[in-house]
Amino acid sequence: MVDKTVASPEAAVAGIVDGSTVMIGGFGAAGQPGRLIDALIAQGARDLTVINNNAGNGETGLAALLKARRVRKIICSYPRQADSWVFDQLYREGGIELEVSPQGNLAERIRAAGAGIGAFFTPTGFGTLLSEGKETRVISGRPQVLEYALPADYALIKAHRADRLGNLVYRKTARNFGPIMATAASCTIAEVEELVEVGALDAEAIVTPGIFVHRVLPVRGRAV
Amino acid sequence: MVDKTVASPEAAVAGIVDGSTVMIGGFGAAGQPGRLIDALIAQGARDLTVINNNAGNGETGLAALLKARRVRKIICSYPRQADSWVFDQLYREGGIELEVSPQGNLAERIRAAGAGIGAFFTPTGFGTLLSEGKETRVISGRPQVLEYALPADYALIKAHRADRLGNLVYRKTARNFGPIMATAASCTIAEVEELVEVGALDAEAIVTPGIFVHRVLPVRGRAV
Amino acid sequence: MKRLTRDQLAARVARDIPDGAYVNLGIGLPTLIGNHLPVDREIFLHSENGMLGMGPAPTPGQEDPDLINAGKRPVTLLPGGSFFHHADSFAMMRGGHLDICVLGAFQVSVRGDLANWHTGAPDAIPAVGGAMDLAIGARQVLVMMEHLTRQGQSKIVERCSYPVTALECVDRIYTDLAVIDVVPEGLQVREVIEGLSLEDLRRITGVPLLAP
Amino acid sequence: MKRLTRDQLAARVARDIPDGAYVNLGIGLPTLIGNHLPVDREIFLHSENGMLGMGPAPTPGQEDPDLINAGKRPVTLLPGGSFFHHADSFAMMRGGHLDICVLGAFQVSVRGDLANWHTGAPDAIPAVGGAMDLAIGARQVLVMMEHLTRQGQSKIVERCSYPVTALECVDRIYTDLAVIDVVPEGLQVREVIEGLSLEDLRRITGVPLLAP
Repeated sequence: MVDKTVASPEAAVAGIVDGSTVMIGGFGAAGQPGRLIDALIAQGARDLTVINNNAGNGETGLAALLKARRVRKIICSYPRQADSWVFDQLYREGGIELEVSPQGNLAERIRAAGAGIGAFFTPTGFGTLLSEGKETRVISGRPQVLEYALPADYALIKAHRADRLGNLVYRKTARNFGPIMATAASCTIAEVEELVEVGALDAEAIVTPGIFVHRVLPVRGRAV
Repeated sequence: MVDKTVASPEAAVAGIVDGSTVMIGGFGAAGQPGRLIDALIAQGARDLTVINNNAGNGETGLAALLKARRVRKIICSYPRQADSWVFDQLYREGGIELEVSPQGNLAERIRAAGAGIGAFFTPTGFGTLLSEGKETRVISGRPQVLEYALPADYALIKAHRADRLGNLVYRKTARNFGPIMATAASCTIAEVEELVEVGALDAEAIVTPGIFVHRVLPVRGRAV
Repeated sequence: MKRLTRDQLAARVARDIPDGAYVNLGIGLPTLIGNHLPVDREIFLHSENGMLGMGPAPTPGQEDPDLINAGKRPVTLLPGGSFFHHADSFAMMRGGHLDICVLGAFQVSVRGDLANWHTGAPDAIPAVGGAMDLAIGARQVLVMMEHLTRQGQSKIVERCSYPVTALECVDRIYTDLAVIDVVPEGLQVREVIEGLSLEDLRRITGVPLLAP
Repeated sequence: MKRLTRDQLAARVARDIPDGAYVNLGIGLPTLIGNHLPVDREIFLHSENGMLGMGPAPTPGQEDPDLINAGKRPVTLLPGGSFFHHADSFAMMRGGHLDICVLGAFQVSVRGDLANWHTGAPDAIPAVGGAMDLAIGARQVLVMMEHLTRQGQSKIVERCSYPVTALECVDRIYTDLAVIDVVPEGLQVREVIEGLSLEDLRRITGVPLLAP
């Protein structure tokens, strides 16, 4: 019987090696997989490239991972926030590399990696600092920029409910990057609020089919 | 109050002019908007370019539209079927132009049109007859073909339930092309089995948000 | 002459948003517009983190950390609203489906170039979010800003000195002094606040303005 | 020597599909595999029209016209299955998420080129469906076909004479005579049916075959 649930946060993040590229879900705190990030900090992998919309808030979650100096480079759309002091300091002292991608390009590049699209042309960013040095071309009368797929070794995401097959549903705006990151990583690890029986999730409403999910860490439910 | 429902099939297809590009949802009969196609035949627009996965089955629906000689060109992935005799005859006598696109490229080109992506590179079709004359390039070690977005003037789709705002849910595999075609047309017209009150559809399970839908033709429910 | 207050400016923009419109209100000043939408119109607010049909802030104590807007503040969802993931949300923005977006700005050029994401200061940490996607994607891009910087310089300029967000994207500029359309011929004044003459507006703005 | 029947061939392929695999069975011959999947393994069938967790045909009278497979035949959905739209379904195929696809073929070349969509006849109506997406997208591409054409010619060829579906995509070939892997060195025989010698297989096939 297929069972993707894991018994502990340690088991969830086992095998993540130094130098990995790790997507971390969430938009601010909503959808941020706090337990998985804490487990990753404890696990010790370093020299990571992290893909997230932001660059950490306050001192917990992604910010704590940065503070532990495990992240060599961050790819995001909006690092600077009122409470991004951990990142800000690292950045100013040269302790982290930053790649800023317009938010829609970031999302689309992640989707492209999951969908087998090598690259795509988009009008977003044309004529700006963020497309400097990039290939451009006019398509249907609009100048567009070539952006490449952005895959990862691991995706750490948070969902609302899961079954043992890895099917996932999310909750409200905590959905954000979870469904696309799940498709773009070689190994997708989902922290979920509740584990339910197979068949309990509506086939019409499953957002992430189990094919995209490799490990499920339930906070509540059967496996806890 | 916003109300996208229309009172009749005639009203649903009003304004479709000769020469329009029309997406028609469905995979075979599942998800095919039969009432809208019949109304389009009655409406009389001709010289149409039709985008569908197939090229009609039997003598009804899309096949009837072809038989009425309203279609100048069809863009599809799989025209030839056991019961595609209407298309087959038209094609053999030179009465219709055919563009065959691999099914995944067709779907992705439709999505791209809805998502503001001008073109994308995909490995599908590389080295085959269907990529002859197309731009290619090796990305991440894989040869890929450049495919362009495929927009339309109208999309005729079928859904299961709708509200007056145009929010849609589908039923089982009848979902197929509906959600992506809805995003790719200037005017999306949905034939729906049931009209429900605003708020009756689960916000987590709405597949096509109302922003993509311009007219709703309910077969049952309030507006009938 | 009495400049519009921020709330007056928000109400002025809100007045132009028609019934049935799908609208994204950018972070910062444009968020205020949400408080001034005419109650007799059904207007659908999009939030780029993945929501259509966004409602007002919840009553205190009813905040849900999973239900936030693009500014990461607690909000609500109206009946008929829906949730979707980030790629779908940005497809909605980039694919030309939003009728209107309203953005704040540092500068707008006479051609409608927009600068609103980066001051260009050498020590600034770049952060763009969804600004570039909205600027190229919405059918109408409206800018809402103060006419002058704190130093009294016009934010409507011949050419943006700050790094641009997108080129030739702005359709209309609402400021505390005027409403100005970007048209092929240049900048076309539509309204000037009471007590300010067109000549005064021209002098303050410092770039050619076509008469209403 | 006794060639495998179609059902024996289907059972032979089924034996190699591991527990937990996500699998697409192409239209035609490969569909038979569904009847032979080991009952002690949980195998997830994908249907490109938009379904994961496809079950067997419904009992007569229980057919649902909205629940069909890629061959447009009525099917069922197993518990834990899900529905999705066509772009999501093909993203699943093209993004390398399927462990295995099994495709029929007109020809397979020694390099693993696949021809399965078009006979090349000048009057044929071209129709490709999802064959090219599966051929480039699945992690393992298995071909299931009769070894010889009705005219007795090998379908394993030096170079495809029919229009190809994809280049260098086939990992393993199952025929009614043998199981053959496509490896960097060429074609590597893994199994030959009882009563057929490797030399006979080589003679029938007409291209170099590496010994098991």
